[in-house]
Amino acid sequence: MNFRAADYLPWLVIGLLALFPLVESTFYMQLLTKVLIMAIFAMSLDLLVGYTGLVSFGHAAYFGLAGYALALMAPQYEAVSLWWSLPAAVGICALFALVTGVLVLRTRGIYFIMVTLAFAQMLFFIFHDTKIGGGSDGIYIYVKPTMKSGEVELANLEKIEHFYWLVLALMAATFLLLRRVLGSTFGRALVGIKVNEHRMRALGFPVFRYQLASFTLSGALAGIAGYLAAVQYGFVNPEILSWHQSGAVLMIVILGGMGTLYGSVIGAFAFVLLQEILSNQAWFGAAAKHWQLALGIFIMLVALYLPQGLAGLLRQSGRKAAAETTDE
Amino acid sequence: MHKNQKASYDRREFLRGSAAIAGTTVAGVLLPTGQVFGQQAKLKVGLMLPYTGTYTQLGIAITNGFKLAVEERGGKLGGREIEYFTVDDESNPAKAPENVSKLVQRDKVDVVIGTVHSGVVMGMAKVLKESGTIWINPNGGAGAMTGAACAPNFFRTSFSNWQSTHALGKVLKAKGIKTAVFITHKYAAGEEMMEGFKEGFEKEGGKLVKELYLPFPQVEFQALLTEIASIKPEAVVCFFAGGAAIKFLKDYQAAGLKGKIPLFGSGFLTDGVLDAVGDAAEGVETTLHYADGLDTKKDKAFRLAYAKTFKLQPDVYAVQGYDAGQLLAAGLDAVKGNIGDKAGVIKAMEAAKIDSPRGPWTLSKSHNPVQDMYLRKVVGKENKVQGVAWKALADPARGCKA
Amino acid sequence: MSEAVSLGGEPILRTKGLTKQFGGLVAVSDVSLDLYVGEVHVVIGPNGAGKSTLTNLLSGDLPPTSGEVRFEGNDIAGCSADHISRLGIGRSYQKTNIFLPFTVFENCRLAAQSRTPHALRVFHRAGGYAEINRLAGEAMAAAGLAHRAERIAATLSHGEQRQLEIAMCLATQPRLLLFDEPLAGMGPHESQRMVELIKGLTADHAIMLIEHDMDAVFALADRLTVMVNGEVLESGTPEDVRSSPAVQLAYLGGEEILHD
Amino acid sequence: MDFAFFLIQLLNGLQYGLLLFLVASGLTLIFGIMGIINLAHGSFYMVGAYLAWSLSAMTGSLTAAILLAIPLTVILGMGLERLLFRHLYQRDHLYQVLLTYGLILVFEELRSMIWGDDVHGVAVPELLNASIPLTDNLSYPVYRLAISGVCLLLAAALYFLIQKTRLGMMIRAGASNRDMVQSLGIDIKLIYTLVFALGIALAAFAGMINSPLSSVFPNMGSQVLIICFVVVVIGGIGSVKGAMAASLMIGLAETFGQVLVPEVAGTIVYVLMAIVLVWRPEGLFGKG
Repeated sequence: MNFRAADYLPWLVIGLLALFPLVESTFYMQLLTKVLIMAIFAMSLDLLVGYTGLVSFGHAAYFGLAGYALALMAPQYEAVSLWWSLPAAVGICALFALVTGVLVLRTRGIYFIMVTLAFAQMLFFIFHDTKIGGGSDGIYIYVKPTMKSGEVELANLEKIEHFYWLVLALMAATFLLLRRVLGSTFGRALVGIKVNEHRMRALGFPVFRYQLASFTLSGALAGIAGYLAAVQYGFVNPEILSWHQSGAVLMIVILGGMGTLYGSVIGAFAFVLLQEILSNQAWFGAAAKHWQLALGIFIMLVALYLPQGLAGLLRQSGRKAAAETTDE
Repeated sequence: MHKNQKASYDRREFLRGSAAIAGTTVAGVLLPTGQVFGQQAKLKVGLMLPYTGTYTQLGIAITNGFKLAVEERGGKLGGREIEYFTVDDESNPAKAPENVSKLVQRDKVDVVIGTVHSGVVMGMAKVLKESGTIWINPNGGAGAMTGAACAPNFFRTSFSNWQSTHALGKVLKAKGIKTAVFITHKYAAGEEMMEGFKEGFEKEGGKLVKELYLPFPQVEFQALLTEIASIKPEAVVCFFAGGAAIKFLKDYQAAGLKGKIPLFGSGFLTDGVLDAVGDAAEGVETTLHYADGLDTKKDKAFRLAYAKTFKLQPDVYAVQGYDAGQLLAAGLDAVKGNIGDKAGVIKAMEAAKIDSPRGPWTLSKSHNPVQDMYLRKVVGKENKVQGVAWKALADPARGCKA
Repeated sequence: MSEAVSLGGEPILRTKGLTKQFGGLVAVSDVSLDLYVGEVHVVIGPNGAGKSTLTNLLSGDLPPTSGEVRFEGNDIAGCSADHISRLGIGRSYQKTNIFLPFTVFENCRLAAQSRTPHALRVFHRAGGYAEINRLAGEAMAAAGLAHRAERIAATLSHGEQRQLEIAMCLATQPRLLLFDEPLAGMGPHESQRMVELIKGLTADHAIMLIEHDMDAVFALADRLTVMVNGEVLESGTPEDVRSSPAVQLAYLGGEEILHD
Repeated sequence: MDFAFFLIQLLNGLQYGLLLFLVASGLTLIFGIMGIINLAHGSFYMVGAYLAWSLSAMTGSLTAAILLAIPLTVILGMGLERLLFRHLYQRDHLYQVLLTYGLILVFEELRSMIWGDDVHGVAVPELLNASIPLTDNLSYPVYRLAISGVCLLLAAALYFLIQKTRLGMMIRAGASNRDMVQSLGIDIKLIYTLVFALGIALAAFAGMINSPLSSVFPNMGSQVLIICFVVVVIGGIGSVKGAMAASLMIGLAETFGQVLVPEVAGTIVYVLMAIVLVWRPEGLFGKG
């Protein structure tokens, strides 16, 4: 079997995506930007769900927190520098994940799912009910962050193609970072914990510390996505840390195929584009009004019949093809 | 633009055309089909309104009102036929920038009409300020749109939140009421309505003894009603709309407060909910820029035409949508349909005097209606007009520098 | 840590008055025993005698209610399982406890990694540590699984899976091994192989073994402890135990456990 | 706040708590006995409310509507269990979360197609449409008291069902050891179907009797859902007793929170939940 091609595939995809602004107009570039941001978000969750065996149902908390961090750090009508605001937002998320992680990691199974949800809801209501972040109305980020080196502007994020490239670069970086991390002894230990936590403990691994590290890293990466999402539309409101958002990203991870990383990217494409297509009145006319019905049924079908997600489907067909060639 | 890209764009545009037709069928109007590629290009109007969710009926009423105004002009504005592009905003502020981008960037509309939800309005403001597209807001009363965030291309044909409660101060004073409690949901619209009332009431020497807030969209009022009973104010003033309004009116009655402490509110409290609340709203007094039984010639004609076309009774939202059409017509007529002359359109719209079913109104410097606020009282299933509470009330437009 | 601990010297592990209660039930009651390097100490007793609970107390899977556990002189009672493992105590479970979806090598590699974690070197490939790979390889070889290195653990036979669990223990370089019924569910041939394997480990490990298979017990035991109802009934050399009247009366006499 | 009003607020809190209990009890049963996370639980609450509204509009009586609607929801529950949930018992919780998340969307859209997106009021039954004066300007609706009474009755009935009946014994056994129950020749599948239908019917029934108070509106289910999860987790998964304690706790916390510290009222219950879980990760009455 020749799987060398698989090593180059990510680079090929990233390269093709980088060329996209040369051929397409603004709207679809924005849509693709959204897909890439969701891909980062989903990969961060995949680290927890697919590799550490922790099903978080409150991952939007970190996504939203980074968005709010940017909105609150940015003076209303002045640009902030990306160089410090992005690390600061991500740092805040990491810190929050570290603190909540210490608490939520005391629980397991259903309780873990519910407790992560509870912490996200807590944050939701803090932003929803108090004036800190503009209450339920949210706040606007009127000016996008700057990327300057000295006096030289490296990229102008007001231009959507520049922003698109930034997001693409960060998506690629997240992918490569996670691939590296998961291939390390740390990553192997995480998977070991997912497969058999008890054994890991008996082998002498401080399981809690590994889980906490994974939880923190995951929160930080979700922060990158949240920061970018806030920049893209220049607006944050409590909706971005609602449980619907947590549900959506979980859906992306599973749809794509958890525990594969690239599955999260596939899932983000499928999910965002599916939403876009189903709600397109040009294609579905009046039925588009009820697009969520089709989405709901689709989600249920995935849960029932596609537990390995689209990545699993790909692998299966890949295996089939491989089997056929060896048969000949 | 590349050549092949142009071709694909045209196909999309064509698809959009059929979408618009499908959309209008839903709304109950049938536009003449065909002629997608006319001699003079059609004017592209983007409707960004809620077509699903709690505010669906409002979105439909506004759409109907707007289309009625266009139909009355032979289906044309400034001599140009109209092509509609619709986006359902789902009343979701988080999706607002994205949704409005669909109209502005993907569909390249000339004018944007929308929307109901104040939060979504602010999301639109963000994008439309950058694009400079002419925007007429037929409902959402967010003060900042014609305040701190105002822009030359922003217009509103409805009200500002501040306006809808400001006149109540005078009303209460006239009834000899000196203390009041204000209760609403905790969000910008609620707070702006509270501010509007407080300012008006205190100017008249009244005292707002307590502001009560409930997280949006909760509707468990019992604890706060008990609180009101223990404070014993001379009046209760509130802002709730839709489902929350129904629930509040019923709970207020059930708690025995109705008849003991008079209830006032912004007009949305009793608009479109009277069938559902039964007698719980009877006698409640509100202020709004529209009312039942205005009995003007314009209003009668409008109501008749609307009922005939859509087999529905019009409401304040239909009026606001209708006036959005009228305002746009005034702007386009002045430049003979040449939307490219944006400055000309804006100038004509600024100067327009709209002959509205609610009574004539003009625009303030910040492009918000300067209009009469009516005092209405619920009698049976109607918001009967009691008189004008404030003649030609203008929003203070705080923070607007444009 | 002292390497001087050896046969006849200080015990590597000593418990005093070790007790575990679950609510009102006393599972392990006032157990005192010593384990020495170079010795296989077998604990026998009927089901529910508290043998597995005792193992769990030693390995840190359960915290004791009272009593003392000294390992190489340090009190480890109530320490967490991972901490105790890192001190040098390895254990196997009654029910095979391995990483089923991983290869045999990866099972052992992970076990070896626990000694040299490199947790912070997240950019270095896990397979690239010669020391870890060597330990894993040696453990596989010692457990007789070198030829199975690339097999997925789930596809191994039951006996091989139990061997693998022992290999994983070895990869953590323990000085004390706790084996909870390593022969459970094995055929005669597999059992024989396991007995040989354990025998080979006695020289440089202290081993505590829980076992029902009496042939294996007498083939391996240097010291024998009989537990009944959570208490130690008798403890000593196999001969001493065999001749103990109390044991004969209560346990060995009428019951057929011995011939299980 | 003087003492009289303190007592009234206490009453408000308890009444709200009892209603929460009604919805949450079904959730905790399904959770605890079948090990299923049912995010769509709130949707059944909504379905109950809409059924109450549409059937009472048809029959002219809320009581008749409720009597008609209960069998419908039981059938719905049994049907869904057979068609969907049965496939998920052995699967990871993840897929349950996913399936029921999809189910929420489906229910919301079906509701929109069948009943539309309007807000509707439901009339209080004539017999209970009165108020008891408490102070010179405040009275307490009889209907609220009646609901509290019904909630208490149902709680007692549930307790009796689970602790004292043969079915309850089988349910408890099924919760602790599925295989054992099956080997005893008890049809565990049937028990699961019954428990699921019961849980669904409880949620729907809560929606029905609360419809005159809450009115009927789109997305009403998701508001209830999350708070019910908090109740279940604080109380301990599967514990009806715990659900009762947690419901009352939350009812009181929200009521007094709204009056005393309105700024953080929404956050209080979640802080409460965090505290409980740090102290007892398995909930107040959960089995560790």
